Amino acid sequence: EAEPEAVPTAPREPLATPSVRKKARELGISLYGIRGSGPHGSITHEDLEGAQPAAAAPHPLAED
Amino acid sequence: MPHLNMVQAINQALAQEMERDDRVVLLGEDIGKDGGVFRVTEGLWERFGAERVIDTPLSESGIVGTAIGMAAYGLRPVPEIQFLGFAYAALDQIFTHAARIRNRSRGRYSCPMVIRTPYGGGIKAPELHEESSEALFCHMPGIKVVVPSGPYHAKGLLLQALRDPDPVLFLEPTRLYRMIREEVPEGEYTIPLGKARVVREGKQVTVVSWGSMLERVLKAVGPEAEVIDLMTLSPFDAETVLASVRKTGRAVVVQEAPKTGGFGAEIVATIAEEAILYLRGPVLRVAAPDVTMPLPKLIDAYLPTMDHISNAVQEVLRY
Amino acid sequence: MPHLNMVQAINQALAQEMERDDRVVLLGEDIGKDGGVFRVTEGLWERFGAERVIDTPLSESGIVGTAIGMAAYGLRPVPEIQFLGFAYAALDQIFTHAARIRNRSRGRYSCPMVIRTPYGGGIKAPELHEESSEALFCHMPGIKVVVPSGPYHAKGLLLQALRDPDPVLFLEPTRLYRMIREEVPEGEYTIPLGKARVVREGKQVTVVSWGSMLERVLKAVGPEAEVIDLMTLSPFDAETVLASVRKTGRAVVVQEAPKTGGFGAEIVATIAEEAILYLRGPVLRVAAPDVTMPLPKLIDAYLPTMDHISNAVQEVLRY
Amino acid sequence: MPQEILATFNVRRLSILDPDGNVDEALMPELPDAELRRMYEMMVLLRTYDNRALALQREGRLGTYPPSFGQEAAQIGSAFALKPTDWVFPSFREVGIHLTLGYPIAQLYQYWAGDERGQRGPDHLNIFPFCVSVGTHLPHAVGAALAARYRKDPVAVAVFFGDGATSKGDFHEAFNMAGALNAPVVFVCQNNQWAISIPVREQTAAATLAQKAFGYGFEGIQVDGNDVLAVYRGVKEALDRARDGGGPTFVECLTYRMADHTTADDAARYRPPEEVASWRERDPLLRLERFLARRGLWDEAYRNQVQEQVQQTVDAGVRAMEEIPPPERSDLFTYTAAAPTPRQAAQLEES
Amino acid sequence: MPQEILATFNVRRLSILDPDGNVDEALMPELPDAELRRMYEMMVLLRTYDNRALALQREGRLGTYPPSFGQEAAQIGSAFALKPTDWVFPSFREVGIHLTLGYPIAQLYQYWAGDERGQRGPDHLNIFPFCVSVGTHLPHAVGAALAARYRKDPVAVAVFFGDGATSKGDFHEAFNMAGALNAPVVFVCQNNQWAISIPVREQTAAATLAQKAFGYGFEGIQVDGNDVLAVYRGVKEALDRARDGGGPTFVECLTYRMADHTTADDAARYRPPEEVASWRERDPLLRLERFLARRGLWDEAYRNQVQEQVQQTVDAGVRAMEEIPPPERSDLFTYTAAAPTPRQAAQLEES
Ligand SMILES: Cc1ncc(C[n+]2csc(CCOP(=O)(O)OP(=O)(O)O)c2C)c(N)n1
Ligand SMILES: Cc1ncc(C[n+]2csc(CCOP(=O)(O)OP(=O)(O)O)c2C)c(N)n1
Ligand SMILES: [Mg+2]
Ligand SMILES: [Mg+2]
Ligand SMILES: [Mg+2]
Repeated sequence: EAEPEAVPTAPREPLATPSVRKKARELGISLYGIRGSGPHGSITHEDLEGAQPAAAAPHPLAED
Repeated sequence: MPHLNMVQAINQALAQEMERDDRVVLLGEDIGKDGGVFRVTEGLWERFGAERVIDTPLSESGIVGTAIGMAAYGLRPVPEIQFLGFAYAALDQIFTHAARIRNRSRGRYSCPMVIRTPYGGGIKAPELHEESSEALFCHMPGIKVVVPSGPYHAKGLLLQALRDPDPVLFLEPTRLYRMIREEVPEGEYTIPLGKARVVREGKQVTVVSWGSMLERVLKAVGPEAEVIDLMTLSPFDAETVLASVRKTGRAVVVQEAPKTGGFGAEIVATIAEEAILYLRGPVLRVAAPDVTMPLPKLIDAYLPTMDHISNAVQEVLRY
Repeated sequence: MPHLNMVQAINQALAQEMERDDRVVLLGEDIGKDGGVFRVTEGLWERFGAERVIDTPLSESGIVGTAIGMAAYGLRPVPEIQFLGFAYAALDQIFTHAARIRNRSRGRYSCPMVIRTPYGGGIKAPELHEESSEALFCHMPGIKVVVPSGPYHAKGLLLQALRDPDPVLFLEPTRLYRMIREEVPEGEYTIPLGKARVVREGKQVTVVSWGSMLERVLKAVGPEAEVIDLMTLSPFDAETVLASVRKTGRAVVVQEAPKTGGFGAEIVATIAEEAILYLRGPVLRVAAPDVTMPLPKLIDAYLPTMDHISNAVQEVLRY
Repeated sequence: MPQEILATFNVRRLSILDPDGNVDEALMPELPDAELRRMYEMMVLLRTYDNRALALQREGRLGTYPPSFGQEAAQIGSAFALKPTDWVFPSFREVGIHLTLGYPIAQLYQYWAGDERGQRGPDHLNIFPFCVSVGTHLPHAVGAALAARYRKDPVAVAVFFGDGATSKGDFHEAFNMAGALNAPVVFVCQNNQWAISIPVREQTAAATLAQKAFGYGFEGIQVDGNDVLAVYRGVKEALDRARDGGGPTFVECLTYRMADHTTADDAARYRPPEEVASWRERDPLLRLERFLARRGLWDEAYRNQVQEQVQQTVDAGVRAMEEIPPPERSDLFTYTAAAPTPRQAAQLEES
Repeated sequence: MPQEILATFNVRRLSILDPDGNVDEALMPELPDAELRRMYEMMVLLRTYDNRALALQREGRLGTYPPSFGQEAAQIGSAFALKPTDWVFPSFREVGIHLTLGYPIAQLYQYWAGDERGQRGPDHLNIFPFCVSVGTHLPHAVGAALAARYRKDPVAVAVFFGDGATSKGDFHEAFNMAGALNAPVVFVCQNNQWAISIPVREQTAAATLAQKAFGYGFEGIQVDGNDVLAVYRGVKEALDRARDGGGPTFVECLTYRMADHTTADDAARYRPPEEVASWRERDPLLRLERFLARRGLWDEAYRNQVQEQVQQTVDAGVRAMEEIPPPERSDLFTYTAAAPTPRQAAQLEES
């Protein structure tokens, strides 16, 4: 079945589904630096559990 | 309650509604004396006469066009197209007229009719006898598309379609005609159009399907899956799908048609628009490949299988 | 390089290919002496004669069906349908035959032809003159669908389509016929089918569109948006779209057609299947509402506007 | 007999009124003087309506418009043959029918101004909306006719279309269905000899359109379409036969499109001015004037009076049209179906 | 002349060979004895092929099959009229044409067994794939005919279809296009009087199908479809005329479908056994046997020899068919287009 593309190069941006990104936003967690344990190295909901809120980064996507 | 197959359930719905409402007339190729090539209209010509069960010349566009005029005049015609693959000739009448007459006349005329046609693959029949092109109709405002997945729902949905004030395409999964028997109440009952049903509840993944694929889905998936039977494709019940996806966080859509541009795309797109923040993984489609539908020798290699379905479910469960 | 509008660019492509390849013949209603109701074939009847620029009876299905026979015999016919809204009558020929003859004959016969037709809204014309039903064709394996968004691409894509070994539906956005002038090389050049182009690079959101909507997109969005012109809808260039979405993490698809079941759904579904891990928020569609296309007085209230487009972009940028 | 003749068909042509205004009394239909004058008045109304439509279009107040110039007799004669209970399925170039039946002029202009609401005819008129997709409405007429018969209503159905429409598959399927099921329908072709730039001799190799009926097992007849009396008689006989259970008839009205196809067309590109000129002499209005004059029913004073009256009617129609407020965005959603879908309802709320 | 006759059309019927095997010598086509015998042999081959198809279907080795029983003369007579360079567009019930032209029997069975590869005919045969969608292939024949004329190839095109097909819009659009553009095409209708359960008298109100041609401005003729000589002559004259620039012709072969519509049908539900029996007496094969016997070209020994020979041919075809390996999943992807799309390529890789 349609397999999400293998990541071509090291991603500039952490891989995560929109629901993980949303939870991270809510928890104030930056996805950077979290090791993803999901498919294709993506960050899962479980991966967020141990992570600490990033005090300085109010919005994880602020780099854009 | 008698156990009926889908052919019998549809026949019963037609007979009951013809009894109840003399506006209902049937027309099509071989539906009269022959009783229809699948025997769906068997006995109706004898019972209601040639004025209400009209054997027509071989002309799909003419059949639908004639039905449109009947509907405008105040009847509730039920044109039969012998196989969906021959309805392509009637698309102009359906798109240009059936779907638009209410709007074009600003409500002065309307087009209450039910176009019935066998559809879908797996019956080992000649070319064009196994098409699954429901998506074409779902893009046209003004026409409803209904697909039953078993005898009980076939009867209730058809009775409702026959009472709908607007045109309905009623697609009868040919593979199921005699495959499934169910308890079907003898009396009248209707099932609302535009509503999906949760066939089986589950927590981890939503599997959306309709028609003949539903039977495969139910065999292929385990208790982790919430299985939804759309029943009406146009307008489809986005709320039921979205509510389920918001709960499970994962979705697989199973269609029999070729993948690209199929109705599954609309379901996935709706999820991506309206429930994306709940998604834990990709939304996958299980579908036929984007190739010309083959003849019987390759039909099993073409149609989505239980393996395809369970593989897709497993794949999204990885997330 | 001369500045041409799209009518002139298409006319030039036809003339050049007819000059180069005597298999190319045109057929359709009013394309000969009259030069076509939009003057797209102007001068070709005088130049190439009535045997190659054939004025036909008023019969869309017959025109396409005749072209299929010509193609099977070895010509490269270019049937014109006067407006896409009248192509519904030819859907049977297109779906049942043009798209399947190669497969049905296992390669013994093929159907290299280009069905040209004006399409899309905004020209204040009578009913059925402004349809945007490209999605219907994109679900049918075996036929390509090409939509240019300006004169330069119209010429290059049409020349390529005329050389394609299989049937191509070439949809000419009527609203653009005389709206845009571009530098168009006099000589031959082709633009490959099946490839999208990045019209404008951007980092924060991918906006996918085609045909006449592209013009509105380019006016509506700012430098944050990466704008993609699909050019070929079937087969569409998923890779270019996905690569962009993987970069931007956001996407909006803009189509002129009614939302439900439009081709935009396929784009969104593909993104949801294959790029979900990169998505920051919902993928939105900008589209016409799911209603019967209106007459001119309401066409502006029906077609997607620049406001709709920029609102959708702003909305996804919130994520 | 090895080379047998199985059947013979004759293509008949009916004409009653000659170009000089003389009638064949044997064929002259029974029409009181007042009706003859009303025919004339309606033909003048149609022409006046058309002229005003062209003017409005030039001023940008109407959209593309297809005038009926030259076809007045073919339309008005047909309309007079109808009973109020009959059903009518027009194409897009028979407003003469609408006018005769009393369809509001304001709504006709409204439609051609691009406003769908013009299509909602008065409830007492059994006239279907204009059909823009050429020839695709013919099966609807057959269906309505079968429905009327099923209901035992004493109704015939008339459907109008051009020469171009005879090439469409729908023409065939409708004709064949009507013949096979013996539907009470009359097919009336306004053969104005052109379908945009395609002359009827390129539209079909058949020398007459009337003969197309033979392939469906019913009668086809050509009438002089510029002769309002022949048209009336031909269509009336056919409608009577239909109401009496005699089945379908095809009436070809041979006439001529004296103007451009529409305001978006330039007929000078494809047809010789001599041809157009030759038909100007056969103007159906002139012919009827001559006839009425011979009967003592027409003189300059009467003509002026009619023209003034008709002008007022048309003026009033235009004024009424211009007073109609423009449609609202919400009108988009009202009639796609009897009830909106949830998604439509949501779309209505948006912007 | 107010009620003029504009034109008169006669529906002609051609028959040469009577049920007792006598011929009208004046109309007898020039055919050497060997050709007459080959006609017979082909008719026996077709019948034998059909019988075997039914047997194979019963055994589950073929899918739904539409036999030609009763239509042997109408098919073989037509096929003999063709030149090798002519193009043929069959429906789904003219395997007699295929057999006569030398289409491999194994591939015919292969197709009816549900294997698309049976449709790829030999390159030297200009025969189009079977067309299952009734009547929709007629325009293709017109297009090929126009292309042949454009190429100045001395080619005529023959297209075959049933009585039911005459009701389709495509029939009309193809006939009209052929007439208007004077295409070198011959329309051959196998009027076997039934379209599944619909008898031809319910299919159309026209008393003959031949007369449908008049509506398109060309000739239509009915031939006795159980008379192989009349069919041959009628179709050959039409093909010759087409090749000579004389335009299209419609040949109606009046015959009878002696069996069920297909193996999925039960004709006893809708037609009286007497009717079928009455046609059994008019069996085209018997008729040709009688004629050949009168000419001294047929006796029991010859018949037995033909039957044996044909049996072997069919047996060999069946064996060859059964030796063909089944198609592979990858075959799904080969011919949708000249080259696969990226998505198709990916789908081919999947499971
Ligand atoms: C199915 C269809 N094809 C093409 C057109 C474009 N078109 C509009 S009118 C017309 C010619 C119609 O000719 P005819 O039937 O003779 O009617 P007339 O315009 O002469 O009244 C054409 C080609 C259309 N409206 N519908
Ligand atoms: C367009 C279309 N409609 C319906 C069918 C189903 N069908 C198959 S054969 C047939 C009857 C065809 O009758 P006819 O043209 O007389 O050919 P015959 O079978 O008698 O050879 C029908 C209705 C079809 N194949 N194609
Ligand atoms: Mg005309
Ligand atoms: Mg038949
Ligand atoms: Mg049976």
